[in-house]
Amino acid sequence: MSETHAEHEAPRSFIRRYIFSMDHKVIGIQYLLAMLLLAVVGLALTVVMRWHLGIRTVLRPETYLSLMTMHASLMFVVVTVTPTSAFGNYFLPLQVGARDMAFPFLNMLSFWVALAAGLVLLSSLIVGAPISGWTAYPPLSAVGGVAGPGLGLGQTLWLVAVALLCVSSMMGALNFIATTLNLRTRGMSMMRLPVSVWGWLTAAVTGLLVFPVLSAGGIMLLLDRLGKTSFFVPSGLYLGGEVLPHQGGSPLLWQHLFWFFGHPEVYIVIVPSMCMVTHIMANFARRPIFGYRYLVLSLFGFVTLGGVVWGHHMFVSGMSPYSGLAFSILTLFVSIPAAIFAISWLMTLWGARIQFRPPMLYCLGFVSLFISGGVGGLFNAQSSLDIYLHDTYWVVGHLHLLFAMAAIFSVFAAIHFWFPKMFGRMMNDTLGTIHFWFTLVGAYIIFLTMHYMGFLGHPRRYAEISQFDFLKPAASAHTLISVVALITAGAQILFLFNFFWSLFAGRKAATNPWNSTSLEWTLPNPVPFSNFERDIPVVHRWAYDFELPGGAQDYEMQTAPGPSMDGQTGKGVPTEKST
Amino acid sequence: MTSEPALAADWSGGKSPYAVSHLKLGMWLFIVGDAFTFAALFVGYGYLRLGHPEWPRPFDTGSILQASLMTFFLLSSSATMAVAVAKARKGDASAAVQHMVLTVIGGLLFLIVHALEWRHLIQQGASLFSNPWGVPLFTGCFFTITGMHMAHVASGLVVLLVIATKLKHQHATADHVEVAGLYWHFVDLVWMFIFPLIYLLSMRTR
Amino acid sequence: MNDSSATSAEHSDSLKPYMGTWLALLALTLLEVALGYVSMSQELLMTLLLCLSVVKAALIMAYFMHLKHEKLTFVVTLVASLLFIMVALCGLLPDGLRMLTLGR
Amino acid sequence: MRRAVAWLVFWLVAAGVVAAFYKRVLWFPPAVSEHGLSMDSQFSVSFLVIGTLFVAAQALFGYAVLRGRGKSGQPPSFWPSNPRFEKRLILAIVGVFSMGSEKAWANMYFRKPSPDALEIELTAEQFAWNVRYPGADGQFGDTAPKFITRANPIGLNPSSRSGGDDLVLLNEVRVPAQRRVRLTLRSKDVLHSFWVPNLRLKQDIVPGLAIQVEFLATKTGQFEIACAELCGLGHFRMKGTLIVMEAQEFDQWLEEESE
Repeated sequence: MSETHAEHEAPRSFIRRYIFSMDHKVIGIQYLLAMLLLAVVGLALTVVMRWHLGIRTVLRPETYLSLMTMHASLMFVVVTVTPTSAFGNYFLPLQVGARDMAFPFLNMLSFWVALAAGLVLLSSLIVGAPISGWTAYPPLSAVGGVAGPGLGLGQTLWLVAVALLCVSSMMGALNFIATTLNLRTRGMSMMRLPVSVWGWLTAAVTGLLVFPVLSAGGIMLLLDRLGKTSFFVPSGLYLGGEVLPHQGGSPLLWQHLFWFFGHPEVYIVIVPSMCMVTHIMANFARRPIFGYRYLVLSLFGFVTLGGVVWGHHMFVSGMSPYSGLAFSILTLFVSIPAAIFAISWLMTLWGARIQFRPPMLYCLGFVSLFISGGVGGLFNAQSSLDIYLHDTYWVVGHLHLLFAMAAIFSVFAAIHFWFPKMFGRMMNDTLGTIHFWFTLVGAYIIFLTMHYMGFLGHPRRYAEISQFDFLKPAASAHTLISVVALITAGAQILFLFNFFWSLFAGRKAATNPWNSTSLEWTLPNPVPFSNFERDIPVVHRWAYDFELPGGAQDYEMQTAPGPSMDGQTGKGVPTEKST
Repeated sequence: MTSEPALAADWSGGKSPYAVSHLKLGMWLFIVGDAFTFAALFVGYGYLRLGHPEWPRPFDTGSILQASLMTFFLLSSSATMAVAVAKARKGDASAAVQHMVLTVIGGLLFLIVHALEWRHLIQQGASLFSNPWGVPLFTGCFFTITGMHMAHVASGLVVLLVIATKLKHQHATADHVEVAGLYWHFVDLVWMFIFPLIYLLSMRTR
Repeated sequence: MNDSSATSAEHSDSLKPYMGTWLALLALTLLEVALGYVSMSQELLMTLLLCLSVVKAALIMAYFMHLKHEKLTFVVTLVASLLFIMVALCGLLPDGLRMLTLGR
Repeated sequence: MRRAVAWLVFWLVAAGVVAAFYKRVLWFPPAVSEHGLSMDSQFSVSFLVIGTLFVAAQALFGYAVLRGRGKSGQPPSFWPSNPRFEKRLILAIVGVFSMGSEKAWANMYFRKPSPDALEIELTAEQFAWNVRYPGADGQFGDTAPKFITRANPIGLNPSSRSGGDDLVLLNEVRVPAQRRVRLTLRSKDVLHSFWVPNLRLKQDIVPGLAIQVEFLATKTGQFEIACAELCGLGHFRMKGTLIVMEAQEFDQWLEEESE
């Protein structure tokens, strides 16, 4: 245990304290700020692309494809990392009652490697970004510049960034798991963990299982590019006026390895998002979470199902149709853990006295988007229907509703909710509410319209639609999307303004402004270097003892002794269940 | 079997539910992750080999003997490492260091024989993208998987040397030795799959 | 973590298990090499070799890596996750055959 | 009052959207293939079930949110959830979907190749479709990448015996109506995807594999072929035309072209 926090003093120098810090709280904020920056870049790319698609054709096709690739890759880094790394880093040790992560040095390394991944990605924008999309399907991505612009150095840099992200995520994942398992304070049994901790743990476990597979694929793709091996490149390709020397590989192998990672990746993003939302929602509904144990079980369901459904991204890829059949049926079963979460949210809200503060609004928006995106998945999951929907704008709309918008809503909720603890000040409610409505309505208009464009059969990744008659009806839809997207993107300035303004001029926050229950709210603002100044508190209950009968206040902190409704004494659900 | 209350008590916080330090837990998690990288490489190899029934089988008895010798070195180094861990646990630092040095020697011998074998193959015309025996992917897979493994062996040697030096100057504990040992055994374990799947299945016998 | 070192120390008094494991691993390796020279179908050979390798891996994990002395829950967690991913990964193998049936 | 109006608007919009789909006002381009019709009916069933689920979930959720408002001081009353009912509901939905959908899937992919199908080979390249008919002998000549030139885009072996009468067209696939057509899909360079919305047919074209798909066009007309898998900078303009002709007309055309 030579590396734990308690043994070293708070560093004095500015650099050790705020730049190369091993303090999980500083690292969490570093993650948050770095990812906000990357997200702004990614959003700026969207603005350019939407301007091009819906308002005036300004880009060359290859430029459009590079921007699209970079948008997806950047956002992919951001959304992968933010829910878990930013908030998990800051609040997981606090919520389990630890003085720091299990491996503070690894934690610091993980951040800097992730930042390096982001910067390498950005640098590929400078040398000419790849046009192969974020999935980087070979042969396009494997044979070098002969296949198109940006596929030389740009694609190599892209792969380096992915490799760095793998390394960073691996380090982060094992840190999170070790911390959650080993560093819980006394009384913090697994069934008393805040759901948010469960979410981060699940994301870490999933990451540990699948990132290595991506790195194996990445190594093979890099060797195909640099060492002229042929893992993913078949014989006899004719490109650029000559026959390529590669022999015997299979492009499908990359797709398999990629999606073996790529699908669980979606859960790495959305599961901690769902769990943070559950945690925050209970706080503003002032209600115990409904069916805590079922939620935990369904998290196991997400991990296991996540590992066996990757093929639903490949129904028309030329994969064996028997595999397609199996993947389709397995995929439909994902609706079960998802439905458990939805039912839990519904039950938690049912009859609750909801406090409509911005964190709660974002949570409600999340649930609505989650349901909309989720039911859309029931179409894609049916292999025969996916023949039509695959690689159309339907998929773009579907993935953005869930993977992008819902996830980003959970990040908004988390920022508003934890801002007082992270920065000691409150964010502005009015600005938050206005931003919420703009973003929610914008998201729905944009991405539901994209679903409609999917019905038209509009393939994704088209730089222009003027070539095809069947895409004529999509032109006005594109314009609508672009206008709304520009407005919605503009509305994000409200959020950024709110964030940075509140950082310096927001109302000073109390220790526990939301009357919340988990351990981080027992700590003063700012949180001291070793988190808990004296002894680490002992935990006596779960984090959701709201509305306790006969109490003076409507909640009990986890540190308060006394009867509880938690998993130790009851069944994780309040006893007055049947009325 | 542990009864349920006892099991629940292990998980109730304030201690490690698995009764392992987080250093050890972290190393095990890393090993599990790294095992998946190799698993994916192996599955990729199997996938490509399935599609090429005419996969080359160039390893003659000389090569197999060489590879067996490499296996012997690696297995023996693993055994000495296990002893080193046991010695370190008993507080016998100098014996532990001695066995770690033996382990390093075993690893070095493995690397040297392996490098000689690579040189031999390269002299015969094998490269990442072509070889004289047929399907070019054969050497692609061979060099990628064994190269990855060699990189692991090499980094393991560095780790062992660092820990041994630290142990000698009493900057490292038995825990560090044990964790370094776990990594070394894992490297050995991967070879237990490389040897049959890459070498023995590509033997020139029939 | 102190109690874990205590439990390991109890079991590390004798070096015999390590020697035994080492000899067993060498013997299994010899068996594998010998199998390589027996004439049989490639599939059967692969199955046999894989089985032997799994036994060897289990020996290394149990004795060299001390899993035998760890708590059962720990062993189950590790082995289950290893098995799960490896079995799941095999789901992509059928497409290797597509290269055979649909290749040109 | 405001709440009532909000509810009314919500239900009207929801009902309108569902009705629009059900009545096929908002719908896909018209289907012109045999399997396309069964796919459309599976879409209808899915829209009905999933649409209901969607509206019900959003409405329940909205109701739960609005109901709690302003009733401070009241103890929570729990709506008794019935896990068994919910589990059965989900399993039933999963069952219905997988059965219906997999039946359509099996009809497409697990059927025996029909012996009298018209053979056409489609070789995709950046960014065009090369279409080949086997000619009078009914056999394709062999090809190899080394023979590819501008005049010989698919690399037809000049010394191939059965290749002499092969008919190679650019970006134009002509097929007869009411006769099964077997497409062999190949690629010269990178991944492409054969996508005809009206046919309800999309199949990725993987270099190194010769993937076959069958379809039966039911209506004559001209339909666009698009590429649905990112294949490079010209992906958006990789356009072909599928021309479905009356069988007689088709035979006549083929004969004329072959001469």
